[in-house]
Amino acid sequence: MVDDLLLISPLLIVTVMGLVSLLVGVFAPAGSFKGWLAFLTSFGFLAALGACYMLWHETSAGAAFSSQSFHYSLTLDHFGLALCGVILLGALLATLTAVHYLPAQKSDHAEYYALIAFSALGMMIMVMAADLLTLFVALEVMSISIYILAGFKRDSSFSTESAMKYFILGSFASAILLLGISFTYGATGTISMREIGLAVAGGDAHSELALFGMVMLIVAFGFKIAAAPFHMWTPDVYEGAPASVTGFMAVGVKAAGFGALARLLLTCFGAPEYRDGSAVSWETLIVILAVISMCAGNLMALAQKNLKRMLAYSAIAHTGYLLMALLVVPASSDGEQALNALGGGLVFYLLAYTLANVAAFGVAAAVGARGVEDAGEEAYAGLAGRDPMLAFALTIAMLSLLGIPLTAGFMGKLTLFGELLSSGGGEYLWLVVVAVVNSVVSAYYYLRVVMVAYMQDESAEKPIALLKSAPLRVAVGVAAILTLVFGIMPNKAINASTRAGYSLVHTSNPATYGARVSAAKPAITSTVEPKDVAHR
Amino acid sequence: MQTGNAVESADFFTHAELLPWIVLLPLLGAAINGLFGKRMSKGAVTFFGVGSVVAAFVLSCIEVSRLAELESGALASTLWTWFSSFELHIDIAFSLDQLSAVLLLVVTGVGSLIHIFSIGYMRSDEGYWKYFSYLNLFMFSMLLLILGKNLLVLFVGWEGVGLCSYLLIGFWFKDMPKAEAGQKAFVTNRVGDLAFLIGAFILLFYSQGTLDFHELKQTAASMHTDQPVELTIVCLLFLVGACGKSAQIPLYVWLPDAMAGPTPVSALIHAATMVTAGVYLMVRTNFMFSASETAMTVVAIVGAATALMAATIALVQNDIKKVLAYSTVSQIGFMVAAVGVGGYVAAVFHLMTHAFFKACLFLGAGSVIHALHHEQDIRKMGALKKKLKVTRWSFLISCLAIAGIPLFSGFFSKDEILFTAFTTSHWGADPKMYVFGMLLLAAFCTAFYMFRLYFLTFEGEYRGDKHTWDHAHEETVMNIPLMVLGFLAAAGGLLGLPHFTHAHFLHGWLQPVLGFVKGKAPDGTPLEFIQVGGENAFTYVHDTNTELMLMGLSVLVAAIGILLAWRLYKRPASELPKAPVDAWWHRLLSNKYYVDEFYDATIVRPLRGTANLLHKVVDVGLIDGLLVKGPAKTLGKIGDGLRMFQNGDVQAYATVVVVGMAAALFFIV
Amino acid sequence: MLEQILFWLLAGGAILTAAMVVLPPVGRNPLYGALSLILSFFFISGLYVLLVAHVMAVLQVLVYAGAIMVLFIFVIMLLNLSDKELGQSRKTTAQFIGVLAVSAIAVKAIMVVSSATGSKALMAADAGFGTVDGLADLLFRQFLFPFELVSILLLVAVIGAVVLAKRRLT
Amino acid sequence: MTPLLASMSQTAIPLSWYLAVALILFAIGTIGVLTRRNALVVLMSVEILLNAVNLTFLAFARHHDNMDGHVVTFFVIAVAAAEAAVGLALVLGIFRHNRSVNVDSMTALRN
Repeated sequence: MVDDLLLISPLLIVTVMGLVSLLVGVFAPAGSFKGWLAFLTSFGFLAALGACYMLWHETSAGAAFSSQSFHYSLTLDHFGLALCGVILLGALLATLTAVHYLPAQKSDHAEYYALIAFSALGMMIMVMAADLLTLFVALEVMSISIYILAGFKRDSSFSTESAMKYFILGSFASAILLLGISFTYGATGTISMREIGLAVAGGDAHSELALFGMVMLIVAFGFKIAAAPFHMWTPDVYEGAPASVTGFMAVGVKAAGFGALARLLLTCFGAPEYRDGSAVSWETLIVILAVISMCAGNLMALAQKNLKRMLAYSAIAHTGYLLMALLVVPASSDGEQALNALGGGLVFYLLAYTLANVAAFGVAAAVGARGVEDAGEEAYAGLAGRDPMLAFALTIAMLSLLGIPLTAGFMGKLTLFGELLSSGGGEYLWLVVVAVVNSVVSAYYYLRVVMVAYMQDESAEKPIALLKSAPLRVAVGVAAILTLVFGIMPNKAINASTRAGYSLVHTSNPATYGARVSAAKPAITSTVEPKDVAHR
Repeated sequence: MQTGNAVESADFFTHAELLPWIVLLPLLGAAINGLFGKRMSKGAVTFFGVGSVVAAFVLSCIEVSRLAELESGALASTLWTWFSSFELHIDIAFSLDQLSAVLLLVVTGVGSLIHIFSIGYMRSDEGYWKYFSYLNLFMFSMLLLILGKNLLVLFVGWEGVGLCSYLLIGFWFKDMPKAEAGQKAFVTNRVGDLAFLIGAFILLFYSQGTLDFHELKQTAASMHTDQPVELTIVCLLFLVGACGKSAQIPLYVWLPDAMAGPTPVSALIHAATMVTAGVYLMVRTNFMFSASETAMTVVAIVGAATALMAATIALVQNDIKKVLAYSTVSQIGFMVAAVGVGGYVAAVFHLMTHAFFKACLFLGAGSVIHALHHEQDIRKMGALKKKLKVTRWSFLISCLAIAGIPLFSGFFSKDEILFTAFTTSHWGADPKMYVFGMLLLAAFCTAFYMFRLYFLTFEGEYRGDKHTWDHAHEETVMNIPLMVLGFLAAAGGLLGLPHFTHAHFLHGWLQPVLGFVKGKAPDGTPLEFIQVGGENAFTYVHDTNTELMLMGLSVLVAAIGILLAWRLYKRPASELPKAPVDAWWHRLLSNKYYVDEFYDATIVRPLRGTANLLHKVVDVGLIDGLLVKGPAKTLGKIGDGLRMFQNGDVQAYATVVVVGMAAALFFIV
Repeated sequence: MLEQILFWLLAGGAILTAAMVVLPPVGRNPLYGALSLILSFFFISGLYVLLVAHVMAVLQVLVYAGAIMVLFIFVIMLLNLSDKELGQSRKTTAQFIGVLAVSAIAVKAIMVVSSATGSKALMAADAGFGTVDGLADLLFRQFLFPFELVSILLLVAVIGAVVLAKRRLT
Repeated sequence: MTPLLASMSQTAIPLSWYLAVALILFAIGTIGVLTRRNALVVLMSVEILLNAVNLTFLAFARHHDNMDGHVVTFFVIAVAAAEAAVGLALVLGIFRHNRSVNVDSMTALRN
């Protein structure tokens, strides 16, 4: 039992941090402990990151859960751990951003930190979930926490409205997700992902019913990851929510949604006839969603004047790029073949995306903390003169999102597109071309922000007071520096992502996963070592 | 497949420790000035900004002399593995071979001079530190581009110089049109980069995971036999990339607009270094171009057409920098055409001499503009030879060089291009003659418009206002670079004396990279041919008589051009010929063949129109009008213009989700 | 026969009362809608009984009808909306298209499920099916982890209600 | 098990009938979400959706003779309670700002 708890230690640490925050919030006198609380929570996230790091080294890439207690519900593999790392990083930086932002917004309540912790918990479980029920509950933990965080600025009608919109559409999407789970359950008689995969691959499932469920699941996750045409909530919610929350929402929800969607599709519907069979295939659907998302996101972003709203459309465009990563992972993977093309691009791209967005929203928080958040881009005019460091970080973030070399974003795109080309035998060359053309178009709106920050003079009549916050600067600075580091020396991170991709291929393949046995017996540990993917 | 190459690479390359420092020093300078420059004195900013580049030049000289001592191979230095996973292995690595050595010396040398010139030109500017920081950042990117051992490092530099040129054009000024010029430059460049990237991806697909230039030679050889079509596609995509960076048809439109930046920047980026990056790329991958006849043909035609077109536009421009800008486009067209006819050495030679005389011309223009308080219209200049002596002489020397007057550098390099185009065995006689003819005509135009510029600026009488004239003067710190560049513009041609002298130094120097082998044809005439491509190798014949005849022809053409300009423009102000503004040809030329308008009509406006249509139809129309307000109000709503996609109605959003879901369901199930 | 009659009564009742929530005449006043919804929940719990899901039927009445709907009615009473604040219902093309798409999906789904499961009647349930024993066994063994997780979820909901609904602290 | 309940479990009603009822309920709920302007009614429509899904889960559970569906239903009820609490709190928040719970009033965020 102790072993089991060790295996979920990142989850436990985050949960405990959330509970401690709540208790401190209740018993501490108003306004006295909030700063400490943020550091305590950050420390918790750091500890959880450390736990993830240790587990990473303890886990062989192909290992399933090697103990009894939770093996039905969780899959502990490198893929899940890597995404947990990304999520925790996002949560950590979002927490630091909030330390002085919340007081400036007059919303300094201890519950903020608890909710960040709990939503991070939900996200982490989402990417580890091994059955659809756990996945659903984790998704609800995440979503409900985020709904509340979006409306955290109670005094702002924008914030409340964004929360309400997110809530209505989100709970509708949850219902669609449930219907999808239900149809999948109906087609296969089980809610364990692996058994669904076996039934689907073995032809035991009713295919129309399973396909119906599959489409519903894709729609529901498409909503969470903001894939067009299920993206409509994104701009309104991103704009209305407090900037520190939006930053976390943009990166965490996306990482969790993509992680869960990738695992779900590959484990449950990895069988060739569901994947890239003639007409019925999720690959086709993903390709369509990817193209619509990147085109719609980029086109709409061109017209935006508000940084947060622009980043929302940018998030939609990046969903399009990220969806391409799902096409990379090979349908059947036995050892060598899998090495040619893995889903490592997904993990690395999410990492790059997380860092850039945290930096960008951090700057948005600093600029908007004094209540001009809803103003347009003129609020950023002359930022370079007012605060060169923030302007520099914003520039790095924009260049990374744009995909300029020597930033992590460039390496992310390179990995992603390179993998896609080498996996499909050139089949998806056209998609890569579409994506590259889109990233060229995106230069317009990303660079405009940089230009406004550097070129224009600050508007004279409305001088904006920047938020002076050391933790925020640390968060933004760390994100910007890491963006550069992962752009200049990305090899280790890319290798780790490749390992993560490998483990996803391995654990999601019913045949290589190691038999999942009936309730009475303990699970069998699968300890297939992968070939060292890092070196040729 | 990696191991064989790796062993060979290890043998081929000699380790060089100083190489990374050549690249890193300017980066260091940029970082110091960028981070602390605001608080440092101008002297300190100058020290780091200029010193780092000069130091890089010194290091370059040391390394190039080491390279010269090597018996074979090249210098290389690997910093760290950038990227190594599944099929791909890419290092952050630099290499210095004979080709990059030429560019390295040109870039660091001319770069140093322009940095020194900038001390004077930018002295009174409040953004002094920012300027040097960007300029150093540019040098860093350019050096990455030149020294990159593989295509990806080159691409980093490639993107970097584009970004820096954007920064230098756009950040400098507080008004929007100039910023938009920067954006136009950047986006046009991005179109080229896009083609380059796609080409690199295709190449990667066939090269088994390497992008190292040394190893790509095998790829090119195998693709020549197995995938000739793909090879041609890659070459053409690289050509588009080069067109973006080197301002060739159809992507040249950004360069004249880029003149909005400070003049030393125009000299450095838009004349001497960045714009030649496309030529460098094609020469660097010469083994691929040589193996694809189609690609070569397209390259030659693009180059020659650009050379002629830009030269004709330059005939009627009145802004001193615009003339030089179109002249640059035209001269790079010469280089590209040289690549297209297989004259890689000629291309590199002209690239070098052009860097000298064009940098000198731009700096001279800068000196004039500086002296006249930012007056750029040559109609308001004249007689400046009395005030700006050093400028005048260096400008005159450069004009003679670019016009192709014997013994000046441009004469030798331009002549070699013409000679190569005339004698190449690469294609049949007819198309070859078109290329040759276009280049010759362009050479005539060049001589004419350059001397028109010279006479209007420095001779005749002064046509501007008196006050400015009284204050016009030169500065020493700006004169030194002018003198050095003027000397180089005059003497640079000695590196490549005509072939009949058998003293073409550059030819021998570049031989290890460009793979020329000297030999004799069956009938005894000396040949030179390129190895790559086996039976596709092409020759050009050395015939002293032909060479001398061509020289005579081009001197004649240049002389006529100069004399014509002299007759027309060396006159008092009242007798200057009136521009025939109503003539159709004048309108065509002064409107630059309406290319900007053409792009506006075919690309920019449709794109903007699509975006607006999306707003009007999808946003306002479909969602707001059709879906929410009911069809009756739709039409009235469309006029509202920029009301956008999202109308804030959460239930309309939900409807989109449901409709999307229905579409997906009916599509899949 | 008895089952069939029961089924039709319960199913018809559930659909009718649910429709009354959504259709304007009754649902226009949210209070009537809520009452109608409670009725619908009772009918649905009857269907649960037919499906041999007795525990769920009980929970349905206890939690849904007993707790959740009471919360709804609380809020409705608290807001005490006047007729004017209820707003006019309006027809838009969006609604029309949405209803069309929903109907299409529903028809398609019904076709799929009927072809998937046929008209074959359900087999007799095993002994122990639907009992508290069976449910508890699953909940505390196989689904222990999500069970624990749901406690976090409820905690989050409590926090959320407090954070969002209470008046300013300071 | 009482005889009455036992006789009920011998039902002769096909699975698809239950599913059809559930899907009709789901459609009704969706229409409610899409068309009703009162945020409270929209929330109630979401409850209908969840009930419809529960019905399908129980029907499938009965079909497969496998109680996983019951467990899911159990959790869905818990989740519904949580969602209702948060949703109603948000409605109160919206009412505080707008003096209305009308969906139409929530259009401050738009392009």
